[in-house]
Amino acid sequence: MADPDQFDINDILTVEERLAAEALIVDVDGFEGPLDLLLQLSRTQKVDLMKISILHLAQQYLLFVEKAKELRIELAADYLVMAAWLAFLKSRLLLPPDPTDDGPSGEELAAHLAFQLQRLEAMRESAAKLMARDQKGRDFFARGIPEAVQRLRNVTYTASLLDLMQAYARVRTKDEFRPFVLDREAILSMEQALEKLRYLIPYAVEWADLSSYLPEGWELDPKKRRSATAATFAASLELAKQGQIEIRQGGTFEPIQIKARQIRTPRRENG
Amino acid sequence: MAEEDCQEESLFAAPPLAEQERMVEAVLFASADPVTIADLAGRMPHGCDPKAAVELLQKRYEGRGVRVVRVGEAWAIRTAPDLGFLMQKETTETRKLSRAAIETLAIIAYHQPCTRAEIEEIRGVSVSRGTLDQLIELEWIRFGRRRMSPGRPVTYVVTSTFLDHFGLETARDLPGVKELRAAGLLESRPMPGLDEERDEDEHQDDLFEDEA
Amino acid sequence: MAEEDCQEESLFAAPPLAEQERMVEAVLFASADPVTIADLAGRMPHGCDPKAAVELLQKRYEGRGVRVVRVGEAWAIRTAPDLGFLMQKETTETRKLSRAAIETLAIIAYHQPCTRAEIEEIRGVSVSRGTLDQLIELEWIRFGRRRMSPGRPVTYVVTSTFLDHFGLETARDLPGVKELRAAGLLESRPMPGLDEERDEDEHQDDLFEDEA
Repeated sequence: MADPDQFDINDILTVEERLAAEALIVDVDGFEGPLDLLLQLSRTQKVDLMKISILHLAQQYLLFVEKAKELRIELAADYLVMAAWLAFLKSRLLLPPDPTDDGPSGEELAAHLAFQLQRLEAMRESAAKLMARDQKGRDFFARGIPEAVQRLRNVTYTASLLDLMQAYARVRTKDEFRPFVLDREAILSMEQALEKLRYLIPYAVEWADLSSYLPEGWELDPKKRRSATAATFAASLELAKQGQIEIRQGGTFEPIQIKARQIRTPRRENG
Repeated sequence: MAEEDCQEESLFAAPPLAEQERMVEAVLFASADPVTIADLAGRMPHGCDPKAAVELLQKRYEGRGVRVVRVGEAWAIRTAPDLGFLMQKETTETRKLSRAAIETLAIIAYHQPCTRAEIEEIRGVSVSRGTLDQLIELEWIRFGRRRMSPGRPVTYVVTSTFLDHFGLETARDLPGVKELRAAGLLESRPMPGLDEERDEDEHQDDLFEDEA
Repeated sequence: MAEEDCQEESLFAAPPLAEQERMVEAVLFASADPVTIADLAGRMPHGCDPKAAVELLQKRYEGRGVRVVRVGEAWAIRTAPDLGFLMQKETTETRKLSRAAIETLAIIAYHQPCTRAEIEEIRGVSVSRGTLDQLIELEWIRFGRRRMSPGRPVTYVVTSTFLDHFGLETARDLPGVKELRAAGLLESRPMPGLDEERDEDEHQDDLFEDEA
C-alpha cells in the first residue's frame, strides 16, 4: 500500500475494479494459463457465459496485462500471446469488416472464444462433480481380506518315443547339431579309382588282386576299404569294357584279379 | 438306456441358478478387484450362466451393507457408501491431486480417447508430463489407440480402476455427460480460420469405446 | 420440554437392529482382519448391540456362498467351505522333458540295468542327481539290482509306467541303432572307433537281462 506505483494505478480504477484487480494480482501465479484467467475475469460480468461480452472481456484482459506490466509482474509468454490475439479480436469486433479479408469474422472468433470458455468451465464443474462422487477407499470399500485364487499348477512332463529315440541317437553319435555335410573323406569315387588304375595299368602285366590296386592306406580302415574296393571294382569293369584290362575270378568269393590286356595275346579269357 | 441318459444329464447339467448365485457370491466376496463375467464363467462349472447369477445376486444385496456393483465389464462387491463413516480404519489416504491433475482426468474421462494436444487446447495451458504420469501411476488412465491423424499422437482413456474408484458402471455414467453432449461441449471445434484436420467423427465414435 | 426429550432420544437412540446388521456386514466385509465385538462396538454408533447384529447377520448368511464365522474372539466373512474349489485354479502345464533328462532316460531304456557311472560314460557328461530324481518321480525309472562290482553301485531300470507312456510292450520293442539309422534318426556317422555292429549286439545282450 506504501507502493507509490500501486497507488497511482488504483487511483484510476473504481473501487470495485480495484478490489478485483488486487485479487487478480495476488493470484497471478495461481492461474492456470490465459484461458483460466479469462474465465476468472468473465465471472466479474456476472452473466451466463452464453451471453458474455467478449469485447468487454478482451478489454478486461488487456487492462490486466497492462497493470501487470506496470507492477513489473512478469507474465509468461502465453499470457502476452493471448493479449495480442485479444487486441486483434477487439479491433475486428470494433472496426467494420474489411471486404478484402476472407479470414474469419470477429464474431466467429468471439464465438469460438466463448465456446472455449464454456467448455473449460464445463470441465471444471465436471471435475468437481467427479471428485465429489463417492470414492473407493474413502466412502465405499473393497473386500478387506481378499482370498487369492490359489493357482495349483500341475506340471506334467511329456516325451514321445521319437524324442526318446532321437535323444539316444544323439548320445550315440555325439556330434549333434553338426550341419549336414557329405563325408567325402572315407569315400573313393569311381573317377578317382579310374584315374589311379589308368596310371597303373601299363605296369600290370601280371595277374594281381584287385585289392592290391587300392590307394595306399585305404585298406586299413574298414570303411575306406569298402568304398575303395567298390570304386576300384567299378573302375576295373569300365576299363575292361574299354578293352584295356582283363578280369578274372577263380570262383565265388575268390579274389578278383586284373591285368593289362596284351594286344597280341590270344583272346583266351575273352573266348 | 433311459437310466443311462438320466445319469449323463445329471453329470453334465449346470447347477441350479440358486447354486450359481452362491458361487458368484463366493467369488465376488473373495476378490478385492472386479471380476469379469468371462473370469466367472471360467471358474464356475461348465454350462453356468454367471451373468444371470450376478444379476440375481445384485437384487439380493439391494439395501444391504454391501452392494453388488458393475464396473465396466466386471462385477464387484463394495460397501454401501452411506456406511463409509464406519470405515475410518480402512480409509486410505489418497495423495491430494493438483487442480491440473483433476482437470486433466476429467477432460480425459469426458473426451476419451483424448490426445495431449486436445487436453491442452481445452485447458488453454500445457499439460506437464508429471501430471499424466501421476494419473497413469494411479492406474486411472492408460494409453488408448493412436489417433489416425498426422503424427499419430497417442490418446489417453480412463481405466476400469478409474470406474471402480469413482463407483461408475461405465464412462457413460459420468455426471452430466448427456447434458454436456447435448450442449455440444464435448465436441472438438477448431478455431475458425484454422484449417485443422480434425477427425471429429472418429473421435466421437471412439468416445465410449468399450474398455478392454 | 417433552418435545426436547423426544428429539434428544431420537438423536441418541441406537439405529434399528436391521441397520446395525448392515453396519456389521460392511465392517466385516471391508476389514483386513477379523473384527471383535468390542471393535465393532467402538466403531458403531453409541447404544448399538453388535453381538445381536452379528448373530442376525450370521443367520442371514446361512447356506449362502459366504458365511459369517467366528475366528477366536473375532468375526469374519469367509467363503463357504463347499465352494472352496472356486478359489483354486488348476492349471495343467505340459512340459517337454529337459534334454539331460530325456537322454538319461534313453540311455537307461537301452542299457538297463544301468549305473549312474555308465550313464555318464555314455553321455560323456555328468548326470545330476536332480535329473534322476525327476525321472524317478515321474515313475519312468526305478532302482534295479545293485551291480555285483566294486562299490556295488545301484542300477536304474525303466518301469511299466515308462512302457505305458511310450506305448511299448517291453523295452525290447525299442528300435535298435540300425533301425534308428534307417528311420533317419542317425544321420551322422558314429564316433570313429565306435563299432556300431558290435556295440549293438552287446547292447542287445545286456539290455534284456531280467529285471529285479
